[in-house]
Amino acid sequence: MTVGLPHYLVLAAMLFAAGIITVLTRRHAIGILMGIELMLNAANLNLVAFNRFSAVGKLDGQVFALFVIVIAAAEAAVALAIFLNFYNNFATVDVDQGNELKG
Amino acid sequence: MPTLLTLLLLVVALPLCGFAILLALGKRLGDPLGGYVGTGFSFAGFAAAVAAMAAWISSSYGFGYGVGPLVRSFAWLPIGEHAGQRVPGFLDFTIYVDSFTVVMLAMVTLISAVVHLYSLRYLRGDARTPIYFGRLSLFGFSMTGLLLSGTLLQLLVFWELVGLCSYLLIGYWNERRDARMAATKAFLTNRVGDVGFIIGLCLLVSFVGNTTLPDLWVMLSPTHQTAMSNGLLTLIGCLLFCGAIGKSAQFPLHTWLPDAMAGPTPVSALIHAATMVAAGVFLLIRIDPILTADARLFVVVIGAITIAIGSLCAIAQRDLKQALAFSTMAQLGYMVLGVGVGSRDGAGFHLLTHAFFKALLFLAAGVVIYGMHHKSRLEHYGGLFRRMPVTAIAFAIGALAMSATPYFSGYYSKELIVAHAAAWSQLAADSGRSGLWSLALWVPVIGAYLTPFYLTRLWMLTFTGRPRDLEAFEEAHEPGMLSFPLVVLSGLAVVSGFDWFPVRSMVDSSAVETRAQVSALTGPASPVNPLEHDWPSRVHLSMPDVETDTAPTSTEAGDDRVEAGAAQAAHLTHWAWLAGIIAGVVIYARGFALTERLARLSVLSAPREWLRHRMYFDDLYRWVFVGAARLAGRLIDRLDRRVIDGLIDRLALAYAALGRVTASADDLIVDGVVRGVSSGVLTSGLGVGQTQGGRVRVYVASAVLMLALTVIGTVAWAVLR
Amino acid sequence: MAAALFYIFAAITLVGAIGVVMAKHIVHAAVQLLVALLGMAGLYFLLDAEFLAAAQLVIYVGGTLVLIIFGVMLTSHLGTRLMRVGPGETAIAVLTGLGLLAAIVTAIIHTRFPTPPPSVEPDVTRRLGVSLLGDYLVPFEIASVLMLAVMIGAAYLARRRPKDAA
Amino acid sequence: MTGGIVQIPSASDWSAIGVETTLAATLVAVLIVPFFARSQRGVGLVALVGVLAAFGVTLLPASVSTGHSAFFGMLIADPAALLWRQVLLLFTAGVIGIWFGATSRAVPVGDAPEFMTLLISATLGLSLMGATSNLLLLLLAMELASMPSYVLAGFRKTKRHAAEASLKYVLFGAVCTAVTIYGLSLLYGSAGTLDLGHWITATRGAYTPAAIVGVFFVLAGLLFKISAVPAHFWCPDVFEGSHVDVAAFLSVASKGAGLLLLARLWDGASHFATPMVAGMAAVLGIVAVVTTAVGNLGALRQQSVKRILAYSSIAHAGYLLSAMAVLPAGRTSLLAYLVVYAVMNLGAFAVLAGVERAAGSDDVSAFDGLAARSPVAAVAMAVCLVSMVGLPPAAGFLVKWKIMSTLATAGGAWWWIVASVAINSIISLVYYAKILRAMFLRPSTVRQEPSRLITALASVCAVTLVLMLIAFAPLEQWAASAVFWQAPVQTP
Amino acid sequence: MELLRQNVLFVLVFLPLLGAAAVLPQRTGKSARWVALGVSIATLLLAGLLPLLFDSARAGPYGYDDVGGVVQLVRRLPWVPSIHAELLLGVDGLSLPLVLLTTFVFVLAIIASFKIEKQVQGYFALVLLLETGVLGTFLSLDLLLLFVFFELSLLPMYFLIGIWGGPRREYAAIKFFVYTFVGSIAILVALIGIYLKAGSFDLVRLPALLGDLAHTNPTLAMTLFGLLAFGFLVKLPIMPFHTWLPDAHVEAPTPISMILAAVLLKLGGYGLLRVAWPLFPEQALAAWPILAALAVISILAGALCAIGQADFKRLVAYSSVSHMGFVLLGIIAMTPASMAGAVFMMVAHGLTSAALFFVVGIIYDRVHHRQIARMGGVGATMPTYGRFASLFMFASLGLPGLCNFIGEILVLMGVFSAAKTGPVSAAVPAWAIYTVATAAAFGIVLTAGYMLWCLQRVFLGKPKEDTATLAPLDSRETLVLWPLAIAVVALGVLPWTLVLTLSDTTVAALLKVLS
Repeated sequence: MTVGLPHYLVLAAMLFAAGIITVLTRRHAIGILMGIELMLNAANLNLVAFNRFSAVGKLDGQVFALFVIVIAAAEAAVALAIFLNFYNNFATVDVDQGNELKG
Repeated sequence: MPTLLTLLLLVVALPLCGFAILLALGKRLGDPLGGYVGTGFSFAGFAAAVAAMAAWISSSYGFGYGVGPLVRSFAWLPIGEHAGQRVPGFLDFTIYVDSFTVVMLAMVTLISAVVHLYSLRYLRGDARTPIYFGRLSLFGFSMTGLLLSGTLLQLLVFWELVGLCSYLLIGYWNERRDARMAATKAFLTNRVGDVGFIIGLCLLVSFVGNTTLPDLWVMLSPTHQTAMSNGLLTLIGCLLFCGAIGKSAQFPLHTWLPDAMAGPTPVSALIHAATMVAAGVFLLIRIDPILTADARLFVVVIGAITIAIGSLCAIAQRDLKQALAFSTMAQLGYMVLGVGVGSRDGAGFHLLTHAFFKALLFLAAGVVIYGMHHKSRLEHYGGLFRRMPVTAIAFAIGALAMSATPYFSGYYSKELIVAHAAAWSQLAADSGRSGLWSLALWVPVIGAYLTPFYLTRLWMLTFTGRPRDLEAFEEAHEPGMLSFPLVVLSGLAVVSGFDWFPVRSMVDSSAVETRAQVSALTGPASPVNPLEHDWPSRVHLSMPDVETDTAPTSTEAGDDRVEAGAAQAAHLTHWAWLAGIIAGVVIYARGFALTERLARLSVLSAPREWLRHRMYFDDLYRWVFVGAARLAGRLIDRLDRRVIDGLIDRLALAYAALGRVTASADDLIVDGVVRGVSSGVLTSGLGVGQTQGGRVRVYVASAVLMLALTVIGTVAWAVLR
Repeated sequence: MAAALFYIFAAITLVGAIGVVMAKHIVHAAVQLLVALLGMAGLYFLLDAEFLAAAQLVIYVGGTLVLIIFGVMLTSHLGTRLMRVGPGETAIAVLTGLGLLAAIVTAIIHTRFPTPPPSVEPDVTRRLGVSLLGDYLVPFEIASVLMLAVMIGAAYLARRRPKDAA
Repeated sequence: MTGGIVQIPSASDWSAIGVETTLAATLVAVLIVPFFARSQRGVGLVALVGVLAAFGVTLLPASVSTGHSAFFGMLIADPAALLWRQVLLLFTAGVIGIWFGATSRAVPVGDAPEFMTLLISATLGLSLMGATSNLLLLLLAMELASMPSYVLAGFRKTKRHAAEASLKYVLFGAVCTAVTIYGLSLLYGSAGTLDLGHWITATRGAYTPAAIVGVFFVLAGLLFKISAVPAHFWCPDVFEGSHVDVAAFLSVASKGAGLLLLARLWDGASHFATPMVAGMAAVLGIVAVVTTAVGNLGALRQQSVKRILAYSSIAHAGYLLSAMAVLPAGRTSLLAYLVVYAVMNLGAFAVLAGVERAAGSDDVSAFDGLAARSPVAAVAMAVCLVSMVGLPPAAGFLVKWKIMSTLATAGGAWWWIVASVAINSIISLVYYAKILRAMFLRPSTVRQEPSRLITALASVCAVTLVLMLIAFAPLEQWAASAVFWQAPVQTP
Repeated sequence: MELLRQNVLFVLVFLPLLGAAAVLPQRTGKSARWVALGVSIATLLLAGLLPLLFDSARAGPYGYDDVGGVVQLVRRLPWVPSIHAELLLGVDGLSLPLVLLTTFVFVLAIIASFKIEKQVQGYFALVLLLETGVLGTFLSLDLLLLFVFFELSLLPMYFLIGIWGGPRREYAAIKFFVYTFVGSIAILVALIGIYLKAGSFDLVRLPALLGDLAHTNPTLAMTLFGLLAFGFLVKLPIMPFHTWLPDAHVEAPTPISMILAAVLLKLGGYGLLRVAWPLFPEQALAAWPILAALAVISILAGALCAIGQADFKRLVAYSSVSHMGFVLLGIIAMTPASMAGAVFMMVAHGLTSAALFFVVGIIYDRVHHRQIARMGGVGATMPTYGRFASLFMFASLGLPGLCNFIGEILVLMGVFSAAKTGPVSAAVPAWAIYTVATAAAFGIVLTAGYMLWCLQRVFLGKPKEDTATLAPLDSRETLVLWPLAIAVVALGVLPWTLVLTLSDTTVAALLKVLS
């Protein structure tokens, strides 16, 4: 059996699931961010695989993936800055500690 | 004709002017002056009425005495003309004048004038006299307006207005609790009767679309095309009669009249003896043509019961005015019964004579009360003949007239009624009715025995014997200004029964005029005068369930019966009269002495208490109706506040609670569902005690969970499809 | 050969990913993430996306991951080990993840994606560059604005404020 | 379009991006100004001028287009995009006004340029969101809108609440973004194109399972921007934690952009009468109903006006989504409501900003006796709130009416949504009335009154609302004319 | 002249609004008062022109005057063209009496408000705004516009009760607001349904446009009618939707109570006559048993409730519930007399209830409570006042010669004749009509009961401690009482000339629509 599109897609889905689980099981803000990175990578894998197998001719998928990488970096930057700010105010990065706003 | 109409309108307008002036300037006019103004206007009204009467009798315009009534309609509330109302103009303003109206007008204005005059003295020194005379003038306006009314609606309007005046005048001394209670009671009791009147009126409007009197007579007669079933007509008749029950203090709405004596005595004389209370009878006479035999039976029963109650209670009253009030009730019962047994003329005649002698009695009683410093109980009186002879004689004349003493006015009128009652009961016997029907004769006859008895009692206890309250007796006096009206009325109480005096003749003539009017309305082309068989004649006999053409209701047969009845009645009432007077003299010759002794017999004390307490009707009504209304009011109010508002408030609470639960979508979904499911279901026991988790993570979890469920569901659906 | 490579890289990626999920220590997680990202880069090579593979290594591994580790170091002198959730929530999370995975996999299996004949075209990197300044000019510029905004924002937040200004 | 040659953008391409260009220039200007003048308000002024200039650009004839695509299908220039830009820019100008009136003096020295940079770059992203259906640009625009917003939410960085708000916002947002990107990748894969317009016309309403997953994932991201259930959780917390001007900005700009984007996509897709499309409509309807209910019920027990307005914005998202569900018929109502919603929210937030500045609290009790302190502001606030309830004499009544009548026209099960809107209006009355009561029925507790600028801004909003009721026709025509242009299907 | 005819209604409606705008910037309360008074008098004078411009003899169909219909002085301006909503004003015999009543009562209420000291400018601005809302409701012939004005009258009332009210004003204001808002929402939903089916908001043309809805979709028609009727019944109010009324009245300041009772309740009755009935006559017939039961319950239970009240103002408030039952009864009977009676009853009740609330206000100003039990003998300490009060109370209990009697008797006559003629007779068995009518007639006794009992306890007898020394009526109070007294008597004596001649042709036209 040759390795085709479904293989990549399933692998991406697994990564995505891993990302989701990571997000949902972490209280550490940066841990959550890592989960998000996993999800983004899953998307990227999809994009590249689709570009390779089902949308040949143009490089849309790869360009998209490139931008996603950029976005991921940007997001990480913003998120980390915010975590840092949170840490400055709460002295922790446990997101569960941020529960003063509610209702 | 213009003169006549002008005069009639003047009769109505003059008191209104008096009222307006007194209302506007009363305070400035002050005590005697305001009274003079009111009296002046009332005398002017009387003059106009007399002039109108003269004009009427000599009229030659196609209406007038013995010719026909004067009917004038003006559009007042032409509702629904554009909507194609079936009978247009059903809410017209109509003036209907026949001889009866004219003589009533004269009577009312006369007594009103006399009472005004009397009141000037009676109320001297009261700072509020302008108000009093203003209210009296308003009454004069309302009563005369009532008499001129040509439609039942208009009648109702003035009917209520006289009720208002009655309320205002009974409650004139409103600082007295009994006075203001009596006023309210009078108005409310009347309103109960009026509801019947109004319903009847509305039914009439609903079925024939008209309330104008002559039109009604025509339309409701059996041959007319809008004829209604007998049952419905009976119902309408009874309902309209309900109004009269209230206004004329008939059983069961009679309780207000004795209480109404809390008002000033001249007021009692004018309103609660002579005029307003008779308005019920006036109404009955007006609707007499449309009363069916069954309705008449109802009227007879009510009248008879009232005669019995009034006469019996009058015996036991210790208050002069109250006793007279019950006697008024009884006499009104006679009139009502008279209409019932078919003696429209007798009723009208008795109404007029009664007005004179009853006003006389009240005014005489007023002199006594005034002379005795407003003590009205018989215990304080005795031997007053010496102090106030004119009054005593006037009272005696009034009493004799009322007792149906031959050659006094009451004799003629009451005799007429009793004669018809005898004829009616004979008719009942002929058609195989039970003996109970003869009570229609026996009750008036027994009443005719009781009337002289209690009047003698009153006269004896007041004017003879030795004074029981010496202190008051010493100061007792009779001012001349109060005596003058007594003299006038005494004369009328005697003469008004005679044939040459324009009372009986006027009443009789009104029947002829009415007939002429009905003929005119149905038109000469009409083959049959709808009222031909039985009306109008002096005799109007009918019996429930008896076919009109077989029963002896034709004029001749009826006349025969009445002739026979009159003989029988004369026979009975003469003895009753004699027996009553003798019993009165014997029992009360020595004041209360004999009655006190008799009362010790327990057999007699119980009925005496029963009668003295007016047969406990008042207490019954207070318990049942007033109590019930207040209780219901309180209950419904509570219902309103507790239940309905409570429901609303509770809804609001539930709403808020719902808000609280759902508002915290976070709490519910997050801590409830997620944590609840996780800790409760999956790892039972762990979650609850755990430290409260953070929120944003759970937000994410909830959102992802919902998304996941949706996606899983949809994919499953899409794939399976 | 390609299949074998795929499975190797896939295994590396998955191991890294699962490592990230399971890691107890945040730094361990970061290391596992690095493994996963490296595996990904390998997969990109397999998919003829050499430039992307390089970008993955440079930007992701060299930039983002370093940033993350900086973050960890800046904030984690407190306890970092115990920041996990309770077993109940973990179960929910795992179930959610696996449920989603099942749904996605089912969807993928039941989907017939367009399969044009594969054509390997050369010059991927060059063509990428051209399209970034051609078709994708606007996104490219927008991305630059985004970077600017992010830079300013992140700098603003991370900057220490003078005491008196608070 | 082979990859070999770099194509040169034409003039019409540039006209499609005029607003964004202007905003970018403003961005630069804002960054440069501090070098010349260290005035906080100067920076604000520059930003305001820039935003207004961008609005001016929208009024140029060149900006008006019946619909064309630009930059190789990346952008769409059509009346709807223009309408959105105009609303957005005016609204942003209003937000800057709020900033002037309530925030500028409190901003620490040197922070204004950052604030304005972030605000304008977010505006740029939001503006683009309304003008694209390309998956990539769509994503970038969303991110450009989101990331500055994350920072803006925590802009008062020494405040614990602000830090918490931005943390929550960024985490929630990042997860949603990740989900969205994954969804976008699936969409890309299922038709091999990045242009969603093409994608929709190519699929013709029949979606593969993978595409369905993708659609839902993308929808999740859009619902996050719209703050609709289930992605609404962030909204109240972030509003409360961030400053009023930011909250105001998020309430309309962010939400509106999401709505417009969703409307653009859904408008194309809803033309096809397939079970899938019907199911999508049903999903949107359910989301709308639940969102409305959650928003209104959530607001009931709040004491913070900011939170009330946050929940109310969720509720309004629900109303808007109700109209969204019945696209294409609901387009006019949706856009008209969006316009009115922008005005009334701006007015309400302006007064809130003024009150919070004066009283130091956003609690309902801070509004006590506002009518006595500043009758004009109170009346303006009242008009805005009444408009939010959907009562005359404000335009909120007519636009809510339009939504309800549109739904009713659709008939059938949509009547349930009419009922939902009606019932929710009743519920919403309770919490709006709470503010009204505080303003008018309670004695005043503080002395200070909102600044003139705030009062003026709120009054302008109130007057506009009343005028829009009286002269509803122009508004309606504007909304009706704002059609979504659809690229013609290209044969491959 | 033509200019006047074209614009008079718009000017009339918006004149108070302009007045409100003029009142707000006044520097002193005093000038605000006089400006408000001036504006309201100007409005009254302008409204006084209407009977001159209005051709009451024109007997045409229920349509616009350009085709000879009864609706006159019509002016239409475009508003929301896409849904055919217009700024459409016009006047006919239903609205004209109510417009006259409104302008009249507002002048008196503003005079009565001269004592208000708190936030005077705002108060008078709101009162004038309210007047615009009410006049707009009465004069709008576009359903949507009518609804807008209907709602517009809601908010000022909320504030007027809530800011200037008594101790529990917040509760009362919010109760009033929420209650009537729920009703409004019902109306709004109905509005949508009507528009969808008819494609128009033109009230005069809607009956024709909706024509066969009753047959094509009876469920929808019934639902729409139910929603409309509910909305207006709450406003009327009819038991069991009435509980906002006593609270609102008790807490509202005197002039606001006057307006509330005299004018705002009429919005409900007017809505029924103008909207619910013409649009859905068949549904109205189908709902007859329920509506009739509600009307009778309102009449009787309202009166009984009034008997049970210890608070003077609550008593008067409940009397309103009872009287509004007569209005509903008159409307549902659908005969010329009953409809005329309902219209007249609205006007008459407007006068008597305004007067009675003012009477309550006068005594409240002096003794600072409203407990009947602690009053007594007021007639002796304030004779003129006592006389006025008695007049109004007798008017309220339906004494002939005063205005309420005409309304009650016409309604009763109309209901009885409904058993024989008109659409109701065909749909409802006669015994049911007679039962309802008879039960309603007994309301007259109960009305007399509570009014007289109250009169007796408050005005008669010896003065009690609280009422022993009272300041006599001042000139301002007399100025309010006299016009009301004159109107109460005049309408009782000349009901046709003053009111019903205006409404008769319209009622006739409306009845053609209904049957």
